[in-house]
Amino acid sequence: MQHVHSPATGGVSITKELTIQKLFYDQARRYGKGRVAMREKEFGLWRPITWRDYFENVKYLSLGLVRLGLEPGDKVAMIGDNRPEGLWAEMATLCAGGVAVWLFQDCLIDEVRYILDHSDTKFLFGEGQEEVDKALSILGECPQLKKIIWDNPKGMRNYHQDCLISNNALMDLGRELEQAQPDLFAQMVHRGHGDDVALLFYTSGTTSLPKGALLSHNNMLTMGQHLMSVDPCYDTDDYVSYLPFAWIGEQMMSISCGLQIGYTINFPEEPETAQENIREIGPHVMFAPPRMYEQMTRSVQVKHLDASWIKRQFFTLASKIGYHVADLKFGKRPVPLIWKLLEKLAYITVQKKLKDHLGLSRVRHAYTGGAAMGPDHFRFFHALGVNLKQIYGQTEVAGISVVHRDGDIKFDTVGHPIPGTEIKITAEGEIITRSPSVFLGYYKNPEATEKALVDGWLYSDDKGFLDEDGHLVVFDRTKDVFTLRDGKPFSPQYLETRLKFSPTSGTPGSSVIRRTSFRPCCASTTTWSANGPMRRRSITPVIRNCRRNPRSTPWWRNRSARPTRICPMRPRS
Amino acid sequence: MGTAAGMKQGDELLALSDVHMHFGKVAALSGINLTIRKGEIHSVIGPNGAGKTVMMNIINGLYRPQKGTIRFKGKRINTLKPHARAKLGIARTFQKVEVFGGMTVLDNIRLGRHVHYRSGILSGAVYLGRAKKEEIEHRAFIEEEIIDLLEIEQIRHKPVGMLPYGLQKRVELGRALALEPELLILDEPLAGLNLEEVEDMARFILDINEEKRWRVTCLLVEHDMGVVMDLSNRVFVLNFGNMIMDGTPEAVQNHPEVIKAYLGEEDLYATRA
Amino acid sequence: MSTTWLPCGVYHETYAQDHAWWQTRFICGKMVLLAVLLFGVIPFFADSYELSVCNQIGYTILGALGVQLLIGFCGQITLGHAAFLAVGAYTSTLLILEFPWPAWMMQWGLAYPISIVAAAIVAGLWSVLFGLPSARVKGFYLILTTMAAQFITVDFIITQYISQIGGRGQAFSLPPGTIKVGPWVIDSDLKVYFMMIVLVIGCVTVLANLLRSRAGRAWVAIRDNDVSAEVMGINVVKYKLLAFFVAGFIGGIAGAFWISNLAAVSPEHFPWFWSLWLVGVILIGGVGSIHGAIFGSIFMVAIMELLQLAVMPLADSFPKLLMDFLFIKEAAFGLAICMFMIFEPNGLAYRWWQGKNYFNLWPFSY
Amino acid sequence: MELFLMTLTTGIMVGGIYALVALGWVLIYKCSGVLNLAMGEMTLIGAYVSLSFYSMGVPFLLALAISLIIGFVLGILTERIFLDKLIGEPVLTVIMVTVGLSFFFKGTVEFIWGTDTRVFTPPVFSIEPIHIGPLIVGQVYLWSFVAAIVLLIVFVCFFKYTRWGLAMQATADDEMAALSVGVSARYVYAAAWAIAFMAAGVGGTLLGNINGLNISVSYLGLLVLPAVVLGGLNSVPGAIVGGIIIGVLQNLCGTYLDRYFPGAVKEIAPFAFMAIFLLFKPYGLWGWERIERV
Amino acid sequence: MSAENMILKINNIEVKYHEVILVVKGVSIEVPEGGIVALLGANGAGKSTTLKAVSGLLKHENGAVTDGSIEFMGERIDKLGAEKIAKMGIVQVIEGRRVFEHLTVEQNLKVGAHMRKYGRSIKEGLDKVYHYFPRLWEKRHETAGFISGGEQQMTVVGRALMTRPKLILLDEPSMGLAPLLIHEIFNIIQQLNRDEKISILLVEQNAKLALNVAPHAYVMETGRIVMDDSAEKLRENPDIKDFYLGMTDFGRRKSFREVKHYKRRKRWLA
Repeated sequence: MQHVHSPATGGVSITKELTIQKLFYDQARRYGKGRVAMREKEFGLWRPITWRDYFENVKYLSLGLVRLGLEPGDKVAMIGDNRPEGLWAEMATLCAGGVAVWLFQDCLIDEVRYILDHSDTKFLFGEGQEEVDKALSILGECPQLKKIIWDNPKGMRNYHQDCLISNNALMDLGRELEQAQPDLFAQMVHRGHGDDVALLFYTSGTTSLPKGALLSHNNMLTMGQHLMSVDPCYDTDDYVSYLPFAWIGEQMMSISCGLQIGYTINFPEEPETAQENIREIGPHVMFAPPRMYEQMTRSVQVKHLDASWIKRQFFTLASKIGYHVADLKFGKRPVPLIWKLLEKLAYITVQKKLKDHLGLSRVRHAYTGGAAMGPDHFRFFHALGVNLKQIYGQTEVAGISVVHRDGDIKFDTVGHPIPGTEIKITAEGEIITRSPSVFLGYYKNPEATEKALVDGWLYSDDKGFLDEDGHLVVFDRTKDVFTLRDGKPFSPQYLETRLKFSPTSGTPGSSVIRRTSFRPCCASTTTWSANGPMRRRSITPVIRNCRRNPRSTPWWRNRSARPTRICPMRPRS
Repeated sequence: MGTAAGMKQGDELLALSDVHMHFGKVAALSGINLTIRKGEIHSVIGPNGAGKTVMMNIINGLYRPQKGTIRFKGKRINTLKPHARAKLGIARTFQKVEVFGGMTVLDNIRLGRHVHYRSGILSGAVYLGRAKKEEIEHRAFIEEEIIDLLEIEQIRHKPVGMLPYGLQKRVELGRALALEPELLILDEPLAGLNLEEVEDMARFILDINEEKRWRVTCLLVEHDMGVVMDLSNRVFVLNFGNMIMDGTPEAVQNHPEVIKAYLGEEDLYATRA
Repeated sequence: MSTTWLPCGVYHETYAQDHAWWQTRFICGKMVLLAVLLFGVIPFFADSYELSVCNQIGYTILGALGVQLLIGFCGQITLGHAAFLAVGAYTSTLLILEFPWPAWMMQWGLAYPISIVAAAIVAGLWSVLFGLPSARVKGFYLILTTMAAQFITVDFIITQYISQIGGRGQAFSLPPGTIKVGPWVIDSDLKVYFMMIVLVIGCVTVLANLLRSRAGRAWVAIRDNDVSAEVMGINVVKYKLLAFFVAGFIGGIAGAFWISNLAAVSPEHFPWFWSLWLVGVILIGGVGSIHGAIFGSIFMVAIMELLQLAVMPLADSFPKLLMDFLFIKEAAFGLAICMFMIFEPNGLAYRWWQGKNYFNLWPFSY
Repeated sequence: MELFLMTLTTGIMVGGIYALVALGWVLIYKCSGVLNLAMGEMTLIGAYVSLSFYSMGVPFLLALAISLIIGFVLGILTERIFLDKLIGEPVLTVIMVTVGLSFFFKGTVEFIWGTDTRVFTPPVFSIEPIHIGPLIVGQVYLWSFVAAIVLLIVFVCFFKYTRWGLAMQATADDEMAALSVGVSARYVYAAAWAIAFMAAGVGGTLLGNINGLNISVSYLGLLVLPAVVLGGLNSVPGAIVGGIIIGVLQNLCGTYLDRYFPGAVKEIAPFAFMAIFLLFKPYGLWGWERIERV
Repeated sequence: MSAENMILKINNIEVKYHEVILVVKGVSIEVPEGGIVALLGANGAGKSTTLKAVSGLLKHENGAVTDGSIEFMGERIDKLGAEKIAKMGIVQVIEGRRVFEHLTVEQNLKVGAHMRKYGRSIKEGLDKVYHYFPRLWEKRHETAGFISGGEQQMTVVGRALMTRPKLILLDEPSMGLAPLLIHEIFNIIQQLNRDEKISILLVEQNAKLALNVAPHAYVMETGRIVMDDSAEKLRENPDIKDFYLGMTDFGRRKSFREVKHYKRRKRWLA
């Protein structure tokens, strides 16, 4: 049995007494009016929200919830896009001693019903009409649900049900309560304990029903602290929050790390504009699923092919230099002076601008996780000078447990465990973890808890091994690993990931199947790893238009088969 | 904003009485009476060439009727030029989009606010103080009230001429709204749109009619019967310069003459939905 | 305005930032460099001939700005802009020569500056007079009324009547020392140059500001679609006349400025050809952009000077063919314009924009 | 009174020549929407060509015919080389090309034929005037007028009754729609330029016969503008009427107004008159109005 | 559909405007001889561009087919000029009722017959048009710019008919027309298809209408074909129902009053 243990490193003192809301209270007091806590792109501007605004909003929402009858330990659910209001609601819940439950924005109605019912949710924060409609339609089946709070007034003018209340009205209630009891908020914030449940996180169940993981304040905070001790961030940094809050990775960045460090969290205008908005901000820290990085590389490749000759030559040369230097670094070999100069040249002529286009020009650490990523994509970003790292984690450890270290990146591994985390591989090859961030258990599901938590070790249900350098290699979900006739384990996904960058496949994780007709189609057959944010895409065949004339050139040589940006502009006569 | 004091829901906002209009010998309108009440969506339907557009042009002043009076908020406006009527609070969109193709979406909408700008040419020339402040105020209004309502965030800086037709229509609506009109004339806002865009447009029309912020009275000319019947409070049927009837959507749908002249027996083609 | 390409990490938190002209440090740096070039490098390193070429360019820019405003931004095609330059020049000249200036004003050098303002206003009003038909007349028909402005103003009123004032015959000569701004007598190319730079920057700024405010948008709206502009509450006639006024105003400044460069003012300085030339300038520079007026002026003046340079040595060796070379020059010029229009119909400003995009999009093409 | 009648007749007859050139102008405008500012130079070329051949001893009619053929070829060449590539470009650009063309033609003409005034020697038309009733009309004038009238009839018939005539009008109206039903816009434009060049050649030759030929004949190209605008840019009869009115106006002003406003009244009058006229009829006499079915 | 009797074959074309703006990408469409094929899709999806690529009008707008080929009755036409293509028997009815405004209705129709010598055949052509569109007979001497929208649409279709086409490309014939007129025009279109054996490629926003007349339809989104099937099958497709036909899951029509402020999620674009 291999065994790695990293001692916890000191830093921000996180005691068992500290809760997220206490930290929030202190940070908001510390930064006050002078610093921007978050920005939302709204009305064409990056509207700044200072820590003071953040604090006030949370305070009134929180008091409003109390006024509506929230008791410590009650569950409050949130559903909606990434907006400051979502984070406020979550924080308000915690401040009032409640437990926050996040739902995916595109949850199907049955799933919403199951989660709201199972978690005994008392209040639901829905963003707008769509969420309110969903909630209203299941109101009768979730007896615990008392109030639905909405925020976006679009289309809400004809809703007059008693169970509905707007965000603003809720805050007004809060203000009234503050008038009556000015000290209540501070008292509320200071009463919790670090081991109290903060979040109830539902992990996906493609086959079974979702399980609700209970995460304590301490889980979250230690998680953030340990990650930051590996890759420090600063309170002047920018971060863009656009992945669903119902995904633990986003919670980790926005709450665990964001709150501790106090960096600015930026929210895109619309989900569709996220990519563009990221470019505008140019974040210092980034966390995205491999899909997004893969999309970036693909779009770069396509654009490169469509560029003019001179531009192509520059790009080719620069990427050759970049790849060479990156390979030297991967191999931990010294970079000769001449290559350093060339690298500089490549940076000035191409990479600087290219990073700017991708919104990566300020990025210090870029993480990818949730699914495996093809090594070629990995190399691509390093060749560009982007410090991309693989991470491994799951909801049950409140985020991540393993990450690459600077200058020690092997792209088929996920790196070393973060401080405070122990990783072991069982005899069966299963990865197990022990750390202060390991969750408390599954809500109302002792059997599952028993299976997952044994002696403080979390059984991940993932197969993997540690390589000669102590790097963790994740193979696949246990159920997806087949055994070949000679007894060797075989993972289709593992293979597929390594094929991803092959030029013959058009879409990520896709395989080309020839249908009976002449038209080959690409259909995605991958199932995203369970913790991935995009799980909802699973299995649905995605039809991409790869039509072509069967008699023309082989399609991989046919330029038109390449995905290309379709310009929406159309000159009209 | 431009609301006349004392106007309540249901008061007469615009009235055409006995309006005659002819071009040469061709009579386009012969004695039209129409009353639009505040807060209503009043639709005008009729075959092509029935004079609907002429009627719209008369209301906003592009044509002057030979006979009859037009009253807006109780005031006779026959002699006012279109831009003066715009100032009174009549805005419109056109059948074929008439946007300013070379300008960006934002500038198009800014232009709709023209009558609300106060700065003169001199302060514009130095662009300090008033002009600058005003630009910022109006920008905030446009972003908060119009771009947000019409969901055109992604295209605000694009030149309108480059946009697809459906979005151009939306921009045109935004431009008309920026005027903060009391009466909004929508001349075939749905023509050439696909169902998705029609749904959006219907939603916007309802929003601006019902939202407390707007409460704009709409005069809707449209061939899409599904939308007309669903949205309108009243429907006015015009046939070659004459009114067939003016009544509720249900009454219009069952009126034999309307069916004969306009709707046709089969509903098959009447609406896209 | 806010449609400029911004590098990653530059974002706006207020509309004021979003409306600003120069939004990145890079652009500000460029502007500083330009200022250094204009005020620090050119005036001290250029010789008299080069400065006079610069002045010619500046004059063309001032003239072309008005044409650009009318044609490029307001859609009112004008082929008679030289008339307003002439009105400006003559107003200024007449004021300086004929007006009983108090001695102290002369001494303080106020006569010329005041006459420039007066010239601008008179030219503006004169322009409005000929803009009046635009209330009814549109498109090509308007070309004719603007042409009428040219012929009536220059060929008739100025040639036949104005020029007779004071019994000077065809030309007003300007004695040395009459053109005086404050303490400086404008008597060298260098001084003209500085005056030109100040005026050009001033006019460009004013026009650019107008274009991003209420009036400018109304003009563009009229250009793009006058019916819907009217329906949106724009008093179309008023704004058209305003455009004519501003165009005439800047034209008047141009004319009044140009007399500082002349020994005598005569109608030959403002022929119809000059009106056409100005339209050519904005077409070659790019219609509908202030850059266009500037690039076009530089390009056109440069082309003419180059043709001159090319012809002169030839004329030396073939003195008999001197006349013919003039004709060849004319034909070549015409051909050059044709070719330019055919191969570069969007003008230099478009190229400029494309060039910027080329680097902004580097290393891609979109 | 006699003076008036004389002036009037001369005006009408000179107007005939203007009308001819105006016809060519209208043709180009009608078909391709090009506002041709090189018309004067085109006139000049036609006139010089026929003059050259005539001076070489070629009979006048033959010289005219040769000039027509050369005009035809030049017209097609001009269209092919310069204007074909500009289809779909903004009108102003196209106008500017014609301005460039006018410089080019002018420079070329001056280079080939010089700037001195040249006359048709021996005179083609007898200087002996013809007496029609009380009026005395120069033969040149009369022939010009006749030529103008004949061409007018030809043009009107062409537009009304031939498929190419219809196609030309259709192209002017909506080029895209015309293309979609198989009208070749290229042929239409080329034909228009060829015909215009020819008409200008005839006009120039006739005018050269009156006062001799020099570069100032190209001023005719400008005078054509008030004429066509008066008629309404795209109306063939309008061009004729406009041309004649301008001719008359010019002569009347020259005779009666010159003593009150000495100087260039004759040159200015057409433009001043037009500017005022347009205020009342913004689309000329028979111009196509913008059909606004808003 | 077998390959033999296809009158029009669009093979994997790519269309660019001004050499840079890519509008249509990898589009293949086939129209059987004597058939009606509909092309559905959102605004700006590139439907009109596809039609213009076929009729050759694209070149006129600075556009070009940069890849793939278009075959009409076995001959490649993607490099030909518009008038050559028209001569071969393809006529496009451009969207927006583009009549020659200043000509009379009859002159409009005559321009349609431009490719023929004048004479009897024109007379026959006119008679045929007046037979299908009796209303045009009444208006034949009126200036086309002043007749009503419906009559203009008829004029345009009639003008197309005058070219004696084998294939008509119809671009949004129902746009802005009254219900009764739409009915009339579509009846005539079907009649033309039936009686004159004219093949039709129809671009239409009104999907219900299009699927009623066309047995086969293609769906286009952002420059690509995302679906193609028979009309019946398309009518059953839940996405088509939702996005193009406006039906609820129960087959009822949605009321426009109840359109929600939801975010749209298109399954086929996922």
